[in-house]
Amino acid sequence: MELMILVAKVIVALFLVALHLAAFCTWVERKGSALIQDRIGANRSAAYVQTDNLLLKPVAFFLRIMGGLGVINTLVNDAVKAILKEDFVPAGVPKFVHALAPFLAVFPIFLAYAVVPMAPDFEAFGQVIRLQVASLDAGVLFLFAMGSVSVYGVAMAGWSGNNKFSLLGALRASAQMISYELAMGISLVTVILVYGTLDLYEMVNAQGKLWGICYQPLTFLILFTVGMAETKRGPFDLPESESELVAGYFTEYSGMKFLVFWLGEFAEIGLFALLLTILFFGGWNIPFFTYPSNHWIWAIVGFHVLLLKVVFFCVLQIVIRWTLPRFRYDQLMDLGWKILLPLSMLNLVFYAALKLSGGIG
Amino acid sequence: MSEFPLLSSIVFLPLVGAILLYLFPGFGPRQDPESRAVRAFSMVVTLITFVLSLLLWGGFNPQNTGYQFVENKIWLPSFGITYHVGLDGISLFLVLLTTFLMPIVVLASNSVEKKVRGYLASMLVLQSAMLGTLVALDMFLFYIFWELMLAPMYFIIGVWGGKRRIYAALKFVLYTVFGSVLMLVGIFYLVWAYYQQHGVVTFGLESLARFNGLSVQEEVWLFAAFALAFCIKVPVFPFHTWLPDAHVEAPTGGSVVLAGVMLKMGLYGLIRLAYPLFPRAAELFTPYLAGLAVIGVVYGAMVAWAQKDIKKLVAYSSVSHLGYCVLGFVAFNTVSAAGSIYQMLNHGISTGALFLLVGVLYDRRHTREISEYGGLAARVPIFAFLFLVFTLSSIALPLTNGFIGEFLILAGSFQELPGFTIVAVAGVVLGAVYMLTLYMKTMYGEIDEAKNGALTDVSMRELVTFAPLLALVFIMGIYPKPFLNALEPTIKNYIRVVEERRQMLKSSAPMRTRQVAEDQAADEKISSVSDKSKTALDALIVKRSKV
Amino acid sequence: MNQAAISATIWPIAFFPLLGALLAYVLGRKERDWAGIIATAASALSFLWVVKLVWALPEAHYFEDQLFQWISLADLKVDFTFRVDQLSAVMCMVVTGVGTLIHLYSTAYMHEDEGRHRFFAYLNLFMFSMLLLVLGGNLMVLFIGWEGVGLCSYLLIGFWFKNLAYAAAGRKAFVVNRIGDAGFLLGIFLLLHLVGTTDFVALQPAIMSGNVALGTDFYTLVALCLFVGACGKSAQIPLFVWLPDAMAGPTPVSALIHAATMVTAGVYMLARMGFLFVLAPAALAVVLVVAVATAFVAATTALTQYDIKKVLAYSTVSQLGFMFMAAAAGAFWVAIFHVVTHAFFKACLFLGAGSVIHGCHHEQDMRHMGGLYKKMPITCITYGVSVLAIAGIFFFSGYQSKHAILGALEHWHNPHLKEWIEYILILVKFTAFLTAFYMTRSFVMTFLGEYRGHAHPHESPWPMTVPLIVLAVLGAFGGLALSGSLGFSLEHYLAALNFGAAAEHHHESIAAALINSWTGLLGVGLAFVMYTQLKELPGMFLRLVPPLSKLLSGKYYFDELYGAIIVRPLEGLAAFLWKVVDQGMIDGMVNGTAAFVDATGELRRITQTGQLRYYALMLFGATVFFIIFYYVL
Amino acid sequence: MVPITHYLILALLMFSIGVVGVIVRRNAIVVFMCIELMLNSVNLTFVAFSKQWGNLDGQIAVFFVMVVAAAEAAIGLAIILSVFRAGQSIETSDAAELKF
Amino acid sequence: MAVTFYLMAVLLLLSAVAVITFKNPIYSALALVFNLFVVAGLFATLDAHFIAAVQVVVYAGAIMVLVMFVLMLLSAKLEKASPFSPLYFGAALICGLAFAVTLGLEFDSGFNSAPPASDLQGTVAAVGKVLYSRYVFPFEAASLLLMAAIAGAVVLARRRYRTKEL
Repeated sequence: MELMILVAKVIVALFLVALHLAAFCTWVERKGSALIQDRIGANRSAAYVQTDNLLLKPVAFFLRIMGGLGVINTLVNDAVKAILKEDFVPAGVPKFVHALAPFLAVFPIFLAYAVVPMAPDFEAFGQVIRLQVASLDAGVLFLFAMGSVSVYGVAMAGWSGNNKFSLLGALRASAQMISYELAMGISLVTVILVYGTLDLYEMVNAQGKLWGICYQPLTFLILFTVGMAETKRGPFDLPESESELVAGYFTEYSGMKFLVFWLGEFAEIGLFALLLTILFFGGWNIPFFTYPSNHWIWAIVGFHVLLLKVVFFCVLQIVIRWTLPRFRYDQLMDLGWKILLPLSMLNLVFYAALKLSGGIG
Repeated sequence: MSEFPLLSSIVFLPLVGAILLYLFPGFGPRQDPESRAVRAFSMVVTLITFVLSLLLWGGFNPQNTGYQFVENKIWLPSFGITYHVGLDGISLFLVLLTTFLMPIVVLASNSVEKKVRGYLASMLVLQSAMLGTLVALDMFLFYIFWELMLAPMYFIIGVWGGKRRIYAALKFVLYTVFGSVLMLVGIFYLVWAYYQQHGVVTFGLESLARFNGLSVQEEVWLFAAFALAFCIKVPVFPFHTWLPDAHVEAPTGGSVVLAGVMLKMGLYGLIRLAYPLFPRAAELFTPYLAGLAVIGVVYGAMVAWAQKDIKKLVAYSSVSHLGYCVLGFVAFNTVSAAGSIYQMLNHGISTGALFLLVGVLYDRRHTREISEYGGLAARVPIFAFLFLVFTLSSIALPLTNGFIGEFLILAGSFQELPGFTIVAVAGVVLGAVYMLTLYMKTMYGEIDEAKNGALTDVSMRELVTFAPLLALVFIMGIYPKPFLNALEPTIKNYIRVVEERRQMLKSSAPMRTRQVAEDQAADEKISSVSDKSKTALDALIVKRSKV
Repeated sequence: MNQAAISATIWPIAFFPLLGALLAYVLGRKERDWAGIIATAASALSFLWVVKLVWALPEAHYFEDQLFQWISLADLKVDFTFRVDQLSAVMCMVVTGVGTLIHLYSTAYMHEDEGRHRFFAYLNLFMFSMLLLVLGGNLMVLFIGWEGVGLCSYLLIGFWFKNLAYAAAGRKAFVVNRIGDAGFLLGIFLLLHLVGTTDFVALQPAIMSGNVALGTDFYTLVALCLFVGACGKSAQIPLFVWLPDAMAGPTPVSALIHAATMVTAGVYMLARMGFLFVLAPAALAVVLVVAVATAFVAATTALTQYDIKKVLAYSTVSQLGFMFMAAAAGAFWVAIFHVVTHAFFKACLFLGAGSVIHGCHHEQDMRHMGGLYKKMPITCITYGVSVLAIAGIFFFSGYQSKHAILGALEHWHNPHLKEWIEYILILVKFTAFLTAFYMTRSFVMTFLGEYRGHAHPHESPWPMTVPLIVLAVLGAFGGLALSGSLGFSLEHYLAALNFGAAAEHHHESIAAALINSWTGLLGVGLAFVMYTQLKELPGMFLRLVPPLSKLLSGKYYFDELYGAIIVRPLEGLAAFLWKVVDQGMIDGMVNGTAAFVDATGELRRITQTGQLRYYALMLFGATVFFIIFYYVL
Repeated sequence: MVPITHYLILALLMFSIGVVGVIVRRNAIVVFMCIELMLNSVNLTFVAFSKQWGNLDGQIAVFFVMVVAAAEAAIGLAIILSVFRAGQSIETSDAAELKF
Repeated sequence: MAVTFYLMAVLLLLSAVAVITFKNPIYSALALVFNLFVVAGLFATLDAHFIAAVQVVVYAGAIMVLVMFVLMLLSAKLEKASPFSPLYFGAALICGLAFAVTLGLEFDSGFNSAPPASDLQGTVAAVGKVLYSRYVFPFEAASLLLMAAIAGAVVLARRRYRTKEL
């Protein structure tokens, strides 16, 4: 029974949330960018699906709609293409590392999903179930650890490409991630300080009355910015800046391995959205509404409320990505070291003082 | 205690001066400020120090046999270390000698051409260290100043010295440090022993000098450790070979300070520390010290005779003269001890002046070989006159200062150690031999026009340098009374105290024996507990030395 | 000195020459001729002051002038005191009187010398020191003068310092004197140690009262120590070698310092400390032996010398021996008597020699002289008178003093040497004969016969001849004047010097006196005959016994002997100590230690590979080793 | 429950491996990493003992070890970089001269 | 529980050996990262959760990233392969074995009498409490150390513009 529940949790976290989020993000990326750039975007796949079978007609219609919206393209075409494509490995690279890198890039991200609570506790099968794969009491720390570990994939990918572009990309990536990790760590400490717990579930519960964003907007801003940088996206995509480094650290990747990077990146977007939601936007909480019981219905409701918020943040990130121009590298570093780090420190001191004076908590 | 800290201001004024010297505005970041300004400033500092030290003499009460101008401040209380300074008749004159010589040294620094600022700063630091050593009444303070003397001297020899300056500087430092490290061990042992008995950690000289818990054997070892440090500094006969090298290589001012003051520190240490602390051991060591001193007298004179380098000759003459001083002190008699201190002053003046004279020659001819000179008396009569006077002072002609010191030493020590004294009297003859030989070979004979024809006589500045020394030679030779009057009560009291302590220690059994036995028992207990204590690892653990 | 003290102003006596020395040097640098005038004036003033004091000196009293306390420490107290008693008075008279004459003489003698301001400054400084010596109220002040005269002697011998040999002679004089001084110092220490004072007034009763329960051995020891000092100063065997060399100085210096005054300081000191010496008969016996030996050796050496000053120098040494003989016999007044007469005639002789040298353009070899009586009559006559005086011919002063010496020796009552005194007397008489002989020889060679030189001798100017005449007169009649014949008896004047040994005094007839001076007459006559008539005879004598002649002309090879057994071994030892002991052994050990550390450092440097992993291995290996050692073994 | 001895022996083995690595390897960075191995083995013993004796001091020690390791990494790597810049090598055997 | 430990132990040792045997330092670094994760796991088995997390964050997340960074920065230029030195290898092996065996035996016998493991939980709160009370001074010192390290690293690694290298 226990095992069953665990497997179910994993399925929910990994497939229902992570993969779906990744897929959704991909779609938004494709179609949304087209929208932003005032072009049509992917709309050809399944656009001409016709069937004579009446029974299948609605399906075909649905497929056409989906194709027109670019969903088919994103979900099927790209995947099939990637899977079928030759797995090209450049000459003279350490094959093992080359193969390992994408998975190392993705693995911590998905692992991180394990500690994120997705819904309010509910009763089923005669016990209270928390929709959280691993209920660590130091969940934030785990998240942080995983975030910092994900550098390895990038670094190894860049190095094993045996390509100057990829190496440079990897170097940029690792430097960037380490730099921003500092501000992230300190901001997380601020959050922990404010809520007085490391448990994400507790944090969500703490926001039952008032969302965190209301009394720690600066922390949110910092974490949001850092999150963008950690995902190496948006204006922070120096490691893969196509105009300079072809494709940065995954220049030498193609096919399935490329897809895995792709997936990981979007999973990371989702993860950050999830994190921000949980830390600042009350998780599954709805303003002025308290879940009346721990019936499983309410869990489903809560789950979807959460997802809604997460989707909003995913879209927000993608919109920013397609809106803002890329930083210069020194600007990137300046922002990390000279603005965000001191700012987060001051922020920490401020909240610590507040806490000491009894202003919060 | 609340009055003006005269002694501290004298000690630290030169140090402050040295620091200020480095704040002197220069021309550009790295250049020396104009050397005249630097010299003038140093001159002012040393002169103020001298004037202040004259105040010391003025305020000194010779009838008070204790320490005067005492300042006692807690410094490092957890180690019982205090900033304790004071002055008695013995140190008074050595302080005066130091402050008196320094303006002269500064005045003679004109021959230093490179890095004048550094040179003078070193000199000022050196002065502070020497003065500090002379007035320190805390063993730790004493040791700090004692070691502080080395660094500036090292630089003075090593930077502004002659051709083999590095060798000489290194030799000087290694020699001296070798001795003083042993002394440091001795100090710590003494403090430890004191702590064992009284349960108080103190480095205070006055407390330790009343400590009576040492066995004779301990005293002997400690005395040996102290005496070695001091004997090297003096230097007493077999430890003297650093001296000629250091003197020859040092610049003129360095030699003057070295001979004038630093050598005295050794004997001063013997007087201030070794004898009062270990009176029984001192008595046991007296024949050896006296023997070495007498050997030093004769040996130094003989070797000086054989020298071909003027400075080396004067350096060896220092060995001989300091031999007298040591003899006078170890004879331990009011007359001889006073003579010994008097002779230290004399030696500072006359040998200092001789080094200055050699410096004058060296500035002009850049050689110190005796054979390079000859017949100078005809060319530079005033120089020859000065040289003659200081030579005579050095060989103790009556009515010069040298005679008083030498006479007192010999007359006094004759009463205690007649045998040694008779040998030492031979030094009187030998002194005349080597000094007059030097004088003859440099000043008399036909002048070599090619070499020395262009020599100029002493300049006005040099004359001003020598004038005070010249005056003192005669003042101290003709009317030594003010000096001796100030010295006498202190020395009488000093000798009385040491003798009484010696008697007291001899009559009482060492009180620490019980303690020592307990320690030994404890040690044995520890060693029997562990089976593995017989291993080499155990040997690594430094065992508490068993007495 | 159980006499009464009278306070008086004595210091100007010494002060005038000191001031003169300073002025002569300072002003003389500007104008050379002033130096001589100033110095002579200073000396003359000093002399006048002495005369004034001596005139006023009552019998059995002494003048005292306590200037200041020189050294005062614990029980060691030394006052800077001047005293004028009869002994000092006599010495002062001689020093300042003869000194003034010689100053006067020098103004002419040195008038061409560039450095005469120095010369006169030194000369006055010497006067100052000598006066300190004789005026000093205790041994310490005496010692100041004692060393001071040594210094001035050194400076004046090396006056012509451009000649390194002269300078070396000065150094030799100083060093040999210093050896004596060392002995003197030891004597002072002994006295200080056992009696506690060096003041003569306090010392004499302390010693003579016998309160110092130390016995004869102590007196002997002190006396011998002091005598060593006297030997050095007064050129007695074995320390006499410096005096002949001292002739390197200008001749007036020889006259003043090395004949009339300084060399007699030893005799003065003996007389001063006579109360001590009479208690130490053994020491007196030593003094006698040394004195006789010195007198004889010097006299024989003088026989073969050709340098006129050397002859005089050896004669001085010999005469000093005579003085010490008197002292040894306990007849201190006799010694002083001879000091005085000797000062007269020897100064005259030296000045005469100086006049000759001056006249012959610095020729000193008698073989290049001769026949000067025509050219320099005054010099010749004064010299001749002095020769007769020194030869001891009756009524010249030398006779009086020498006769007194012989008389004193005949009354030798010292338990030591009692059985030898007869033979000693014979030797002394023979020496007296030799004295007459060689002095006549020098006179004859210089003034008689034909001129053998190449210069153009001329009589000296008046400042030189006047002192000669004065001194010759004194030399001729001084002895008689002092011996009581004219109402003034030096013996009575110096009665304080009679320490129980009352010398028998008897007036003698002229005939007896002439007979008594037979040794002198014989010597003079023999020499006169030999060097004027039988000119081959001296050479024949010398050829008869070649070793003897060689020994004599080689001056008994004292210099060579000292060189071989003392100076050169010491030089060698010095070089050995420096090169071998100091540089080789001591410094060798020090540098050896350094080299050893260096070498072992080099050795261990091999292990310092700079390889990190090597260090790590060593570190770890050692750790493992100790762990195994600790846990396993 | 696993006995503490096993943790200790594990740490010991890891430490030995680290030491061997330090000795055998010449690449400065690898040496550095071997040192990290050793540090970690010690950390392991700290934590093991902490658990054994119910005392958090061991974990605190680990914390400080990590701080030191971090500082060491920063400085050590900077040194390695400058060594490399000077000698174009990070072989420890090439840096045996102590000066460049 | 025991199985986890032994599994981890084997992984730990294997990765440790890998660190010192891989020729390519990048592989060594990767092996070390893995090793560090295993150590973190071992910490977790000892209920030191906070330390485990910090182990990952600091060691794996920061230190090793730095190492990798430097390795990658230099790797292009690191062509020289270290020649194998059997002497050092042998000596080191012997020493290592002796060390391990001796101390292992000693540990084996030495800690049998150790008390049973406590139920100490190394939670953030527990560690924090100790850290900020008893160890607050060392903690501050550690911060100073880090500060110095940062400054030192910057100074050391900065390219020298002023003094041109000779």
